[in-house]
Amino acid sequence: MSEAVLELIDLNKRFGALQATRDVSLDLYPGEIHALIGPNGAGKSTLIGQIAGSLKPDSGRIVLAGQEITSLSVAQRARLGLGRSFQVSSLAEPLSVKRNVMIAVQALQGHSFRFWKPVQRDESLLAPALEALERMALTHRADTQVAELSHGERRQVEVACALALKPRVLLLDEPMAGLGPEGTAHLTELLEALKLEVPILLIEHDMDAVFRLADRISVLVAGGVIAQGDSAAIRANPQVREAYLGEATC
Amino acid sequence: MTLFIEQLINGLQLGTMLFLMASGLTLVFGVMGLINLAHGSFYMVGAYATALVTAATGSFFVGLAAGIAVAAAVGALVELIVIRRLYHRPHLDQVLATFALILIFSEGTRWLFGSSPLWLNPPAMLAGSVTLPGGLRYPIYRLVIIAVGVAVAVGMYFLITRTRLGMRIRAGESDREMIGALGVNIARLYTLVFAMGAALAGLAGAMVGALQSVQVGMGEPVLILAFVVIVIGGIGSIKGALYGAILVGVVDTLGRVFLPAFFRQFMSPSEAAGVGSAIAAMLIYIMMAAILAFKPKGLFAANE
Amino acid sequence: MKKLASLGLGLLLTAGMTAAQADEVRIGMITTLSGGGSHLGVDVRDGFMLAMERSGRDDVRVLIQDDANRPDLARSLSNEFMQRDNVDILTGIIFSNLAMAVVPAAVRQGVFYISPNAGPSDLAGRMCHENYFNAAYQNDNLHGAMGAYMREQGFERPIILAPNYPAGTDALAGFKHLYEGEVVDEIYTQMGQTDYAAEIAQIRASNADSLFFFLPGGMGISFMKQWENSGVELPVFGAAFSFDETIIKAVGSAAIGAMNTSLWAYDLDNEANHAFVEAFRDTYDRMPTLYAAQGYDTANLILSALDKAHPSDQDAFREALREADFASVRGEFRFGPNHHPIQDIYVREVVEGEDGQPTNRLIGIAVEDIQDVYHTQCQM
Amino acid sequence: MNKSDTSTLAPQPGLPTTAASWYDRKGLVQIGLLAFLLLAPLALYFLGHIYYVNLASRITLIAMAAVGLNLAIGYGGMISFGHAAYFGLGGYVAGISAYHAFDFTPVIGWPIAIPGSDSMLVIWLAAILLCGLLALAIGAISLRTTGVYFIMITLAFAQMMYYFANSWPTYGGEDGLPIFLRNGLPWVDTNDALTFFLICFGGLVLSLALTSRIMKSRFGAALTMARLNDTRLATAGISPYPIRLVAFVISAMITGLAGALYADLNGFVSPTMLSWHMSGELMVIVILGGVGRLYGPLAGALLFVMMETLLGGMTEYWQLFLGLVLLFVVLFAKHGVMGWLAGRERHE
Repeated sequence: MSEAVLELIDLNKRFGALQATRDVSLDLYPGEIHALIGPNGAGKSTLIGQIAGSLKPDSGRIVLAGQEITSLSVAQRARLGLGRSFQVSSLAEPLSVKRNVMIAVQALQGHSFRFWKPVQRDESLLAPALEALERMALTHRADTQVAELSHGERRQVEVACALALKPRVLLLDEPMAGLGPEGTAHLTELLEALKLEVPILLIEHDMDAVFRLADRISVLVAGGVIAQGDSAAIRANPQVREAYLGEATC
Repeated sequence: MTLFIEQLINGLQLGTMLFLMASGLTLVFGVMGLINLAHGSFYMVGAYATALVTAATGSFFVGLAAGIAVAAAVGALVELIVIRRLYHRPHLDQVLATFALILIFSEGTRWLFGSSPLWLNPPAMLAGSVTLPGGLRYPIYRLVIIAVGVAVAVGMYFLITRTRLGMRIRAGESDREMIGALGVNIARLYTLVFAMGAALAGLAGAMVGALQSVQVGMGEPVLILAFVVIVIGGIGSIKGALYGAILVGVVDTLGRVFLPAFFRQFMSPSEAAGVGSAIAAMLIYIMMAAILAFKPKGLFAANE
Repeated sequence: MKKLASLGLGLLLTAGMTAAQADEVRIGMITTLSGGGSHLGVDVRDGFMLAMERSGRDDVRVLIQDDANRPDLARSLSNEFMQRDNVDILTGIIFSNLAMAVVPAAVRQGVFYISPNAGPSDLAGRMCHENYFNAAYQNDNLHGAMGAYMREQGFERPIILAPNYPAGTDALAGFKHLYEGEVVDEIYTQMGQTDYAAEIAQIRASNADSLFFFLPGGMGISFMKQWENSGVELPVFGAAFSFDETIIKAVGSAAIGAMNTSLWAYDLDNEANHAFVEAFRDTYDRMPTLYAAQGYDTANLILSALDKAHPSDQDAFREALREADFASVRGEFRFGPNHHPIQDIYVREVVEGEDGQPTNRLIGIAVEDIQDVYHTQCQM
Repeated sequence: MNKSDTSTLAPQPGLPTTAASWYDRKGLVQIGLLAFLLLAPLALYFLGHIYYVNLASRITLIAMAAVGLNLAIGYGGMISFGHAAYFGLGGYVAGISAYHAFDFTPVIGWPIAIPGSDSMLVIWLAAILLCGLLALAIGAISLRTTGVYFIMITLAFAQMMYYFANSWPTYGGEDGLPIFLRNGLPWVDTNDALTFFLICFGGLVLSLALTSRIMKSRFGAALTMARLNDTRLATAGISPYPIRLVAFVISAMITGLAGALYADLNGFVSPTMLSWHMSGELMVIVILGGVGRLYGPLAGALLFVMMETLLGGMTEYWQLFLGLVLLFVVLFAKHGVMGWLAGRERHE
């Protein structure tokens, strides 16, 4: 078996009296989708924050492609190949879809301290951005202002931004939320194809999608991982059924 | 040693005066998220009203009451006409609008009352000085200012922690949407809080006006200091304002006294006095920059 | 665009209006009418205009602009007066830093500048100019005179205090120059400082036998009020800048007993002064201050020269100014070689007036015929 | 994320617009503003009114300083309440250099002797470099904070400079430092009001062009994203901090150059150029003109200086009316003069 691309080792994070993350260890291998599920308040957001770099764990380590990234900044992690989408859309609303994606392309090329050449006519930025949008079937929206998009479309633009980074790992935070059945089906298909290129850590509420897509599932309850395994194992796990599936199937 | 203690008390007194200004400023920011550069104008309004009413009635205390009332009323009026349009605006707009209010208040006051400073002295019963334990002579009126500052601090503490109004203020600080959902009339709460801040500034202006000159523009230097105080303390935090005010008061006072003395050890007295006082003038800004460099949200950041 | 077009048109119109009558004399007054220190500018203007009215001349036009105590605005206004309104004479500036911004350039462009107040040392010394006249004082005059007076009165351990800016350091230097002895200590405060508890404590802790301070405007008011309540009992001395009628009214009883040097007093016994004080009170319904007197004298100096020559005849007009042939409200008045006054400096004491309010009473002459030390550096 | 709250309601500047042709409404307004600023003084000069040429130079330089500030506030979302520090430093570079050139004394005698200079080219270069260095130091510390803290820490640094200049006697302290002879340039007579105006005008056009160009570049795209949503920028792998810092430095350089020219225009530099009122005035001009609008500072400076001049001639209480106008603009004309003249900014 090949090396894990992303490894979380014994992460802990405490806010005052609240243990938001408790001894979490996770890994992600090439070619797989690893889904992270858990009821509201289980500590998913906190965990994502630590993986992406906006929060620092109290203890534990995060390793990306063999390199420890525990103390790196958000931007440094992104440069090492961590692409992510946000649960609450985090795009620049007044700008066009195209421009939101182009910034990712620009970041990938690593030339942000260029002051002279206009980006508007810069094919080396535009082409890859359009390519990423095409994969998300968003080409027709390229020139639309983000503010005019639906919630579902914004999620897709987020994924396009992440794709444009040509990441080693994708961290997708509820990409299905707000999509209609058609959109969900399309995205499911897309992710299935995508995982062969980039392994995906998927946080998702849509259980159908999770069970269909995920090669492995980790269940987070009260900050700790209570179960890990494939769909069938998770479905059958009584602990999971009690703690999670019973109350929060959607 | 006595001199050092006396200067410490002086710093404390300057600090409590700054606290009166800063507490209103930080309250308004904490609850409404508003940067109010015109806070110094309420200080001036309070001092002017006190001076005018004291001159008319002959009683400082009547004047003081009038000063606080007028400042509160002007504050409420300004909130109703201008400020409430600014709550949802970016900081930049708030800065500009309240900067405009400074111009309007300063020049309007000059138009109405002329450019000459007004007369306002402490009442006879508070004039003069007393001997403190240890043989230190200290002006009664300054002790009164310290007492008023302490009383306001204690009062604010009870108001915030023990009353319905305080509960609403705390709710407003932590979550502005929630407080509306609680069924509180948020517009009235904001007017009340703003008027309260203005009244505190008016109180400061009236108290200090008796020690200083009551004139147009008197609010500006103290406004900047009050901003330094709340930024050091952590904007929105009353506790931060208290500690920040005392820190600024003491550091400023001791710096002014002891820096020239320090430089005298290796300079001529004239030069030492000049250099020392130049650095003393920059001292609190240096302190503020240093604190923010290490604690970007101030010492006691609220809402973190 | 419409708005801009109309603004542009406005500019053109005002430019057109200024086509001048040939022999009319134009005086541009730039003074501080708003912001900090504006009561000084108001007094200079009122004194100046009083003299203009009393002269009854209708061929002199005075244009007045507010500098808001900002050097760059003052500079721009001086350009406006010289280049648009073609004034012959500039006057009015209150503060030294504004004078430094305006005067050197203005006089080199061939305009006369007559100072009604500020007299920075550079303009009296190395930067003096034949078109620059100071009708008030050189900044050191009053401080130096007080130094001399205090020495004469037998004070041996004065402590001296001023804000840390050029006029402040000059003031203390001027004091020490004529005091000619050791001072116990010198304390510099900050510009615009409002609380003096720390300084007063320092003064109390020193073993000084007297206090001399220079704190113009609101700073002086704050200081005196806090001084009174501190219980320190040293005799207080200063220059008139901290003791004009407006200021001591705001200070109240705390000012009583303080001695100050001035080049003028309202109870100075000469005919011109009686007439001035009476006319000023009638016209403006308040007591004149030192600044009003300076404004009045400045106007009369200009008028006396205009009687002899038109400013377009620069040499003749300059000569006429040099003669200073007018009845000054301060008594004797003449110019030194650097166009700064050689004059008597008086001592006044703040006493309780008939209305219970504090007022200044003349008690004598501090120094006769004082002349600034900078005239030796002046090459004209 | 405090900083991005300034952008939610403010007009959205920073990126090339769809129709950037010169003949649409915005293009016409921009050309009109520049043409007015250039042609009105030219016409008045030939009619013999030099005063208006100097007034136009004043407007031009204040506009240029505000163009610099606009890069920080409008395009970068960094609300600096301390740009007077750079305006004043630029002014003092011109003043101090000329002072030493006049006296034939070195500016610094040790470790290497640096002589004064009365050449504008040298002064400009020095002003730009020193302001850049100062902004690098101030920005490096200040940009760790956000929101009100940033506003106040930039103010604090400017206040330090102000008090320092006020009480440092060598260069005149509060009295300021006169520049007896306007600094010179090869081949042209800078003392001529029109020539000097044209130099200032060139500076303004250059700073406008530079800002426009920068904002269209990759750097501009990153800066815009840092203002609108710094999380997005970081997630893409670009740290917002160095982007902001560089923009802050460029902003200070432009303002500093304007300050150096302003000192030469006035023949005088004093701590007033460093005061918080100056910072406030520059902010007022930026907002008056329209935040983040390329020509906003020019429109704001035109309106501001004209109000100051016209109202100041009419009443000594002119600042009261200035206050009322400002209040009106903030409350009712949110997008400033440019928003009113040229319509709202549209994005591609």
